Amino acid sequence: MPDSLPASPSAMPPARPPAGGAAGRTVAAQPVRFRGGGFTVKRHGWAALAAFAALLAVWEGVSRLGLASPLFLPPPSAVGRALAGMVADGSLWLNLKASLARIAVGWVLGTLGGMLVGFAMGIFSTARAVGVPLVSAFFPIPKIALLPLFILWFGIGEPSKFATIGFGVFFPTVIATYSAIDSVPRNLIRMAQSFGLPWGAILRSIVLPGALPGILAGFRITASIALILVVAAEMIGAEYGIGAFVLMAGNLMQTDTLLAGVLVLSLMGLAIGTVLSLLERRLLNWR
Amino acid sequence: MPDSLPASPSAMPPARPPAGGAAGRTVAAQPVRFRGGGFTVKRHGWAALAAFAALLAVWEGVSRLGLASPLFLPPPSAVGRALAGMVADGSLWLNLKASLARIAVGWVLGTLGGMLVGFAMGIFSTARAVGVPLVSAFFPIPKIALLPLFILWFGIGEPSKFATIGFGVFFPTVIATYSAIDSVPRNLIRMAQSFGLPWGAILRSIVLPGALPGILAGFRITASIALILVVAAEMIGAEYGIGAFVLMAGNLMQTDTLLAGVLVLSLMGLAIGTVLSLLERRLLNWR
Amino acid sequence: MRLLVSELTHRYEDLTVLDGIDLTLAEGEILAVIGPSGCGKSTLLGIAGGIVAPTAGSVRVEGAVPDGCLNPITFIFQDFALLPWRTVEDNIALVLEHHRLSAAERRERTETGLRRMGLWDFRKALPKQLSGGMRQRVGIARALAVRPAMLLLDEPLSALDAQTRELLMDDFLGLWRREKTTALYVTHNLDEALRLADRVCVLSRRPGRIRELVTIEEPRERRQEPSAQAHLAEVRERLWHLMKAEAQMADREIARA
Amino acid sequence: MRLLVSELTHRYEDLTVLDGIDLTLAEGEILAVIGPSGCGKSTLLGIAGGIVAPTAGSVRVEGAVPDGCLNPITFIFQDFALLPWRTVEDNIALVLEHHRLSAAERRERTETGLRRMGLWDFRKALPKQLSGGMRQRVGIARALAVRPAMLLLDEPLSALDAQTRELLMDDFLGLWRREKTTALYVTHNLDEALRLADRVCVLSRRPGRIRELVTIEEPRERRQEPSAQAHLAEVRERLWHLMKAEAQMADREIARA
Amino acid sequence: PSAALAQAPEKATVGALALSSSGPIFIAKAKGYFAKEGLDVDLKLFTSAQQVPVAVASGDIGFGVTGLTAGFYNLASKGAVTIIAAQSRDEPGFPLSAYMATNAAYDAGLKTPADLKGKRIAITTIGSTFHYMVGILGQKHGFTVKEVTMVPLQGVPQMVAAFKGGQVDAVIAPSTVSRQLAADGAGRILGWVGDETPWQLGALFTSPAMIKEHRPAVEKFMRAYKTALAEYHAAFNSRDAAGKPVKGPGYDELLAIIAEATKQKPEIVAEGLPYVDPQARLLVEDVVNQVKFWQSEGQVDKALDPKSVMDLSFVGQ
Ligand SMILES: Nc1ncnc2c1ncn2[C@@H]1O[C@H](COP(=O)(O)OP(=O)(O)OP(=O)(O)O)[C@@H](O)[C@H]1O
Ligand SMILES: Nc1ncnc2c1ncn2[C@@H]1O[C@H](COP(=O)(O)OP(=O)(O)OP(=O)(O)O)[C@@H](O)[C@H]1O
Ligand SMILES: [Mg+2]
Ligand SMILES: [Mg+2]
Repeated sequence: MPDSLPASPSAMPPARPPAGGAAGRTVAAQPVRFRGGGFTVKRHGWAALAAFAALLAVWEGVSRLGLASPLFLPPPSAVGRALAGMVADGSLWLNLKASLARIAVGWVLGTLGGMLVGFAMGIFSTARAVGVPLVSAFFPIPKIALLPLFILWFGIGEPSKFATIGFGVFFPTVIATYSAIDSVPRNLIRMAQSFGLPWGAILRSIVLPGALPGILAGFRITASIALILVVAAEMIGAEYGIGAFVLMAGNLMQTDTLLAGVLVLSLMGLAIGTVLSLLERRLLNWR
Repeated sequence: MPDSLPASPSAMPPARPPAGGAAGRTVAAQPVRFRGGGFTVKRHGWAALAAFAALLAVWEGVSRLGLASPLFLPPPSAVGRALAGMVADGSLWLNLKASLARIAVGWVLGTLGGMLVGFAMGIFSTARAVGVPLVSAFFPIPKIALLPLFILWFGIGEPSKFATIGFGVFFPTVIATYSAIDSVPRNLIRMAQSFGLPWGAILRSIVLPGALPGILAGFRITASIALILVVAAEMIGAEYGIGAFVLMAGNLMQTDTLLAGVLVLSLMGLAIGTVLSLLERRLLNWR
Repeated sequence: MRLLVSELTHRYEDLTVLDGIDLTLAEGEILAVIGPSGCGKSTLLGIAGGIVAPTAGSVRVEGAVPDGCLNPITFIFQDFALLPWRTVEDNIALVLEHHRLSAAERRERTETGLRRMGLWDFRKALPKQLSGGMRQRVGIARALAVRPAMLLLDEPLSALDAQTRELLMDDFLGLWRREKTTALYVTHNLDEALRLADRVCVLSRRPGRIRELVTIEEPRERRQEPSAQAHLAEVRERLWHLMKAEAQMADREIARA
Repeated sequence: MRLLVSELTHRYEDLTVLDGIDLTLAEGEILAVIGPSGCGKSTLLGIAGGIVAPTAGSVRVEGAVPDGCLNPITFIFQDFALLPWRTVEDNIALVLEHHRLSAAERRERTETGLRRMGLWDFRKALPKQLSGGMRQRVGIARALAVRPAMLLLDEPLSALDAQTRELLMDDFLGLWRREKTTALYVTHNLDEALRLADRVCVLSRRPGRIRELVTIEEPRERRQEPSAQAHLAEVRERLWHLMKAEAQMADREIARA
Repeated sequence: PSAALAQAPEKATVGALALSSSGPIFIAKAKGYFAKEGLDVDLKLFTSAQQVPVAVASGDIGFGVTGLTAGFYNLASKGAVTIIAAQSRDEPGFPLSAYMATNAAYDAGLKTPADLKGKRIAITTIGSTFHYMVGILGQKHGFTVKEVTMVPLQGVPQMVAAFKGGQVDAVIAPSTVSRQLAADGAGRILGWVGDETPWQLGALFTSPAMIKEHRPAVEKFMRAYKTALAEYHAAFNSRDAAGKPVKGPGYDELLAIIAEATKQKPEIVAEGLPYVDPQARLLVEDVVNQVKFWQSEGQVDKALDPKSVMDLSFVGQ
């Protein structure tokens, strides 16, 4: 073995590998070098807050220093003032209420429909064979493109808004549900069959709870989609609503108000995410 | 034991369970009843085609029978004629070309950025701690609400279209990537460390290929999102493009042309899905 | 209950896994089935339990069914097959739920199972909180709750470490001493077969055919005694001889992708 | 290579898993470590291999390193830890890639490993196409490719069925006969320890402390012979006695949620 | 219809945008002229002109008032909507929409509306009123819409953003927006559409089915609408010899109603009050020209007879 070998052979590979076939070496006692660690996720609670604070500071700074026109990028202080104004005159609550109702109804309808179809596709091969291509064909259809047709089909009232959000939520829910059912361990189903459990009981006691984690993960995505679509939905003759508010602020070129509305949407996203996390922790404590 | 017990005790549970404590019974030889099966996915290649055919037939029938006004729901034949017209005058190709280029560039940019950030969040705890809340805050912001700002920031040319699609693709890619990295088996990483593989090699040889299935699954979602966002993107001063075409048809209330455009988007979705399936089968044949 | 398997053949699509199996289990007998990986042992058990529909041949049962039996043929699984979202007692209750039992009867059956398997203190625990051995004890308690006439065990101990395996074998022996349930016991482990079975059925490599049925003369109760060791070593030698070549070849066979 | 463990203690957060371990492995010795589930065996091995940083105490090595050794302390894993997306030969090549070896040397090492483990015909196969036994053979071939001075084996056979286990034990014995590599062999299985080890270290239930170090007097080569059985049965009895109570208690301990 | 039925107020919904051009409708509603006719009229506000006729076509609303677009004529060609009266129009002396040039384009020689040929103009959408305004400007100055680059941006905010960012040379913007832009120094007003090319900007419309089945209700609606129109005209459309606005009778009261309905400050509203015909008469020639223009652009079915989109019996033209 060449003598260019390092003196430390412990857990450390030799820097220059051997080329020849000399005899082995002997090394003096030395500690084993640590080479593990990393690739795990540790929690840093403060980091998120720090990041938000830094982001706001930079944004405010850019505006204060006149690097960006207040029309193009109003400073967070202006956005904050606009938001405070919305709180003060009660319009925030009015708009929020209208949007929340639409999101809630649209999301629930889309989710129920999606879970129903998803369950059918998860359980029946024929439904699956029919459904998969239909879903991949209909999923990528942009809801905003269909707004004129939605008005014709569902009118200009709440139904068309529910439909916009509902259809947006429906397809991802279908996909999440049938994938979740695919991931229910087959051995549990075979076990239930071997104990003679009836089909309905298997569905209720095994397939449904087993698919729950996947379905809840889908909720995370569909909640974001519902928030995104509330703006599209409120393009159709809405008087109140965060989406309508944002659109109107845009029409009046009030960028600070616009961003205040966007901020509200973002906060709603964070709030829904938190609720889902709590729900997951409760419902999926068995994992 | 009550004598209401059925004569067949084999694999069948007694219909009326015992209430008392009489002695056990004896049954004559009988075959074991089959109680398995179901809850598996079989392929039915024909079903999808049949479903599409049935859908078209019902749709055409509804129109022919005058159950729906052609304004509300133009029959597939009218949509087909509109599509044929697009092919004949070359506008289909013109629009398709423009949109495909935007989708391709926007998707690639968003995906590269998202994977970069996603990898950082997958590997470094601090990046994860900072990134997760930022992503959940920014993800639900509707792109259409920000169109005026996008114009100010990126102009009305192609950059703003790339940005609209790119941002839409970015966040889901980030989430898919870091979740995929989380799912790389830790035992493989420990193995590599125990053989003294350097950090970069672990990333390249283990983390990247191990995360590939999750990242590819993310592509399926982001491809749909890119298709959906091409309409939003082409709201901004686009002369050609399927999205611009659909918007114009909607504005002009030409519902047959509108649906022809939507059909093209759908077919694009199916095509991209097929390509991704092929890619998965090639790249993930080891599963 | 007796099990009568005759002319049994099974194919998965074009892969024949069982070929002409003829087998009879006597009342109260424990038959161990050994054979190389992939030879169709689990399939055989699945057919006997009505979970897999055989391609050809028949499986029939006859004989005594114990008092209060809800599911005459009952499985115990290698991977325990516990619902991770149910507590220990609810996992046992699962198999009683769809039967019209009085609440008292249901409670009584669950409690008996829990106590017999030393699970009483863990009845509110979730499966994830239990060790492997405890989980299999839940599986056994669940099987006992339906008072089976015949047990089908598919490598019930092979997911456990060697020490827990030893402990659970004692549990099984105690169980059979009390219940005299007929059992079909699939295993890879010669030591398990030698400790528990009346007869050992050696299957050939896929397609599984019966190579030999070996009877262990020594009664189960005396197999731990020194005097029994000679006979057991001899049977072991014979079984290992039957197995080794097949096992080696099966191990080197590339699985169907 | 010798291994010198002294005053070793390890805690995960507030859970102490190893407490004051003192241990010396002689050159070429095979030391089996047995102990109840969760007593810290894998942790001990991880510390010895530099994968886990100990809370207190030290692990040192000294002595002979074989010719061409790239990774003196090398693991063989229970779950094989093969990259599923690489073929058999590329899995072996992985651990050679970051070393400056000539192409010929690299090919030679891979090929030697493949041939010795009877994997040559499967070199292009993916792990999913192999049986468990074949997979562990790939794991062994990979470990041999770096010409280790010491092997750390964490229950290398416990994911395999009993038959394959028997076959692989023969492979290990052949390996040690040729290489005389020092080895720390963690197992639950008394039979494995009795077949392979020079000494057996029995750990107590968590926090793991050394309860006893038992030397097996009979040389490894003669342990299959009838004359050795008496001594082995006696050692077995002693080890099982040390283990049983601890195993029972550990098995009934609810794992930390 | 029995006496009891006649007594119950008939229900009707009218769709409009929250703009001062819908002023007469707001006045008729606020001052109870509909109620006086025995109509219970609901007001439904929209954010885009395109949606109003669609809502009439879908039967969600009975009447609509808004700008005339190609989409409107397409719905008319399918027999879904019919114009029954005028709304506002672009008229000399009434600054509703301005041609604006960016400073850079102005410096490069874009000084009058006639210079727009060959320039990039931001509009909302293809088929919108802005598109037609470019069209009639071209008709006047001898260029076709092919000779300008129209940049559709879907909405006024995007148009303003593109204008400010210098992405386009010119924009046709509503008066409030254009004055704001000029005040900010972002560009220059080149002229007003009303001065350059007067045209019939908007109309009151309903569905043919409504006219056929509920003609008395339509007539009642028209009477109330005309009353409000006349009042609006008297208050806002008077000009002195110099062309300066003169406050007519009821000016402040009506201004307050419109400001309330559009949620804007009265001063802002006062600057952009459009001209309306007091008898609700249409510029029939211009409507015919609109249809022909859209037909020549290929955006409206060539088979559509321009006269068929109007039912002038209610305004007696
Ligand atoms: N549902 C199935 N579809 C197709 N092939 C199957 C199916 N189940 C099992 N097989 C194949 O049939 C063969 C026998 O399977 P089986 O599980 O009965 O073997 P086994 O003897 O229990 O093996 P092991 O000892 O590994 O448990 C195997 O090659 C397996 O791959
Ligand atoms: N990374 C970790 N973080 C926290 N606790 C850990 C970690 N790894 C192991 N533990 C805990 O430390 C204890 C000892 O673990 P270890 O894996 O060393 O035991 P073991 O003796 O190998 O057990 P087994 O026989 O089941 O393999 C267990 O209770 C385990 O839950
Ligand atoms: Mg099996
Ligand atoms: Mg371990």
